[in-house]
Amino acid sequence: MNTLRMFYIRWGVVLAVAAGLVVLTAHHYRVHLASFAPREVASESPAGEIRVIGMVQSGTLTGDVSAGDATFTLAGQDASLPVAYQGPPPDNLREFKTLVAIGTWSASERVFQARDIGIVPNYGFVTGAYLVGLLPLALLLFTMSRRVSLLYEEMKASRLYQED
Amino acid sequence: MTPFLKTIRWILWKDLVIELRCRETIASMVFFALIVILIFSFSFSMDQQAAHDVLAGMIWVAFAFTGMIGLGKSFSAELQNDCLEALQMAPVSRGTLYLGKVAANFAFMFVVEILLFPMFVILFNVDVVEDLSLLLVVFSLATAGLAAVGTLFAALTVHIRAREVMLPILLLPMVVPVMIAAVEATKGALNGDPLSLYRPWLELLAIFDVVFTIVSFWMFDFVMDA
Amino acid sequence: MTIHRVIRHVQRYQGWVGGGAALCLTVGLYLGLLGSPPDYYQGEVVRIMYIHVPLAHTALLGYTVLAGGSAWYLWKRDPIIDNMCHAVAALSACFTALALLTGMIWGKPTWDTWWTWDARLTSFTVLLLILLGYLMVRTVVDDLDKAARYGAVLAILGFVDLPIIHFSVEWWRTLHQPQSISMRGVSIASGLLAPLVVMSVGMSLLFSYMLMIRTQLLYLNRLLDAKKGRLLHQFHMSKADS
Amino acid sequence: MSMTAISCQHLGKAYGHYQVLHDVNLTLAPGECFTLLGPNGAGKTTLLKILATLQRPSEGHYEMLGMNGQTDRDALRSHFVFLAHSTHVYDDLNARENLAFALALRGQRPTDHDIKMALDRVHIGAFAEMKTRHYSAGMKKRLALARTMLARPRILLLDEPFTALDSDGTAIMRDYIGERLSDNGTVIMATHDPEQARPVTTRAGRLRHGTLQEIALDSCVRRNDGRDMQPDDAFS
Repeated sequence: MNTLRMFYIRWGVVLAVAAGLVVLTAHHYRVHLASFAPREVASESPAGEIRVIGMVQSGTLTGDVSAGDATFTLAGQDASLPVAYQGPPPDNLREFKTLVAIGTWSASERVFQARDIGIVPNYGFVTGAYLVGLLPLALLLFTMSRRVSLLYEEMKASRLYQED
Repeated sequence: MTPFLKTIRWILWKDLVIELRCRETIASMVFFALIVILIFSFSFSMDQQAAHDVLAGMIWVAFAFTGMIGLGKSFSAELQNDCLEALQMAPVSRGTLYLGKVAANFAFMFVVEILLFPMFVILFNVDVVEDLSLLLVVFSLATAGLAAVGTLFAALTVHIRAREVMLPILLLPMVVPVMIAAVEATKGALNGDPLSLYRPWLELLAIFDVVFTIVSFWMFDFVMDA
Repeated sequence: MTIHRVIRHVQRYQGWVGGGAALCLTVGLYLGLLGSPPDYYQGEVVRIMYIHVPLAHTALLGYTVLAGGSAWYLWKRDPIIDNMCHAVAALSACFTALALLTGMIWGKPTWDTWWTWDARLTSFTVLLLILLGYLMVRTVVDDLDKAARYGAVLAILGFVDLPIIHFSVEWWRTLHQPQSISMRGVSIASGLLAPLVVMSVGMSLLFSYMLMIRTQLLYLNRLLDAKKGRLLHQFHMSKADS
Repeated sequence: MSMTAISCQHLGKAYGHYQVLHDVNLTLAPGECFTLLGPNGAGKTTLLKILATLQRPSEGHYEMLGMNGQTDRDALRSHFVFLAHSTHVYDDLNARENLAFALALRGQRPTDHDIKMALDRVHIGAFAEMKTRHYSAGMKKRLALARTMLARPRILLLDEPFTALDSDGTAIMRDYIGERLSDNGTVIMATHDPEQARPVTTRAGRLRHGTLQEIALDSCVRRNDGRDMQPDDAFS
């Protein structure tokens, strides 16, 4: 079997798997972790569990935060959204804090029912780190393997080396 | 005296005699250090207090770089008439040659340090009233560390291209602990802190010296011997 | 012409190692990116850990292999071991640099700074400098045998130095900046542990696979060189006979 | 004592691409002087450097006085002197100091009288206190010879021993070689001037492109028919 052809087949498989992983991840984050701005929620009224990013408006935080029961207003760029939170006592809930509220939008009551509060995800850094970490390794490995295959070809061509 | 010590003494004697005749190495080290001091004084326009704070750091930057000059010369001087070959063929263990060269390098660096320290004190108007003997201990321990690793690396770089550049590139990362400990201990000694405050740094220097003298003593075999 | 025994073994087993690496990394990436929960404090950013920590571990592992291989070379003087050491050094330098870079990217959202002279970062930087020095020596020395010896000596000295460097930097840090920025240990819940372990194993396997490839590369280069030298010699001899 | 002073088996040396020595075999008994001839770049100096433990052969092994050249180096080194092309003298030491230092490294402690005798024998006694920086090339060579005399080695490795020497110096060098030989010493001498080496040579060989061929001694004289001898065609 041609060494070089084997090499390209191997790397084709690797690329396919990598592409699959990328697509899967992108899909996952789009479906499960996509977040809305308060304006979008008010205008589009998406169904099901969604994530909303905004800043807790000052003076709107009422209720008992340490007991996990609070209401506040989440401000976006040009709209705000009333939120009722009920769940485990959150760490990050305070005024002027940008956060993610996870829950459902009840269009009838015009209130977002949050069941969890998370900190703002920073996908840019994560993506950057994975690309910086993996791409150079892949490129290095690719050039090295290609060179080795070429060297074996050269040796076979010059009949310096017979394969078993 | 055992043959081992005799050989070390002869190598030291040879280097010292040549140095006394030409005064090449020590003179170039001192002049270089003076220029470093000059540039320091331009780069940081300092009052007395500021000078006092960064004095230890400046001292060791100057010492490290002048030391580099001395170390580089110690083996490149052996290249005239291929004297290094004669050393390589000498029927003594490589470790003996190593210790002889370490002794010579230590002597040069230490003499230069003793000459330079008063200049630092005078030119930067620093009051030093504290016990100077402790400072000498710090200097000798740190210089021993630099000489122990530096001699090995000087022998290693002497035959390669661009040796003047390669020696600091290889040596400086290795002696990071020496530089840190030397600066901290010098600072302590200059401030007149109680010994207990910077004693751990002295211990670190001593450990470094012992470990690297032993390791380099073994490794010199592979550097010098084909 | 025969191929060295070690290279034959490498040829036989490299497929398994490479396959294992690919499998572990795929599973690890899936677990790390999709299958694990975000951290309570750091949120999604914690996922950088699954790439950063394995890279750093592997770099250290590589340096250990380099020091061991160097000692072995000085003992046996077998050029194939030297090929292996040379390959390890280049790969370790690569892994160290990537570990530093991913660490910086992780540092920005968590510590709000790209760089801090923290003990671990500083010792990794010194490690990278030592490895680069090693590689430079290998490129500037023309005589292969000399390059191998000098490199081995450097690697062993650096290996002895590494703990001392780490210790002294750590000490110096605690003296000057008492924990202004501390590396808060991420509470490793089982959900976070699984991808970390799988990725670490995968990275080590990937390192081994790359090492096998690179050792072959250096060996084959040298083999072809030697063959060319022999042809040159034969050419001279035939001229001498005629 | 074994009857072989030097024995090389299948010595080879390659510098990366280039094979400098190839399968060199040589056995010398005490009292023999082997003259190595060959054009520039034939590998003469490389062979001597390998024997002088300055380089490691890439193939094969060798023994001197029954000691392995790769494993017993430290013991071996006290039994030979390599008089190399460069003179191994420190320019900033005078002749006396140079001798004292070089011999101290060999564990020898010559008296002032010994040193004076040796310097007188190579006719530079008058310059004993002068820095060798001011010496001419020939004088440095003589100093190196004086060092060799004091060291009294059982094996002499000589690389171009006659270059830089005048006729007087050549005679001293030849005398000394003869003296070593009659004292059961062994000499290997690399030169491209067979005429000067001939009087002391007992065996001769020719290196060409790294391969050693032993040649008959007579051929040294036979080709000496008055015309200039080119090193390269000396024995072809």
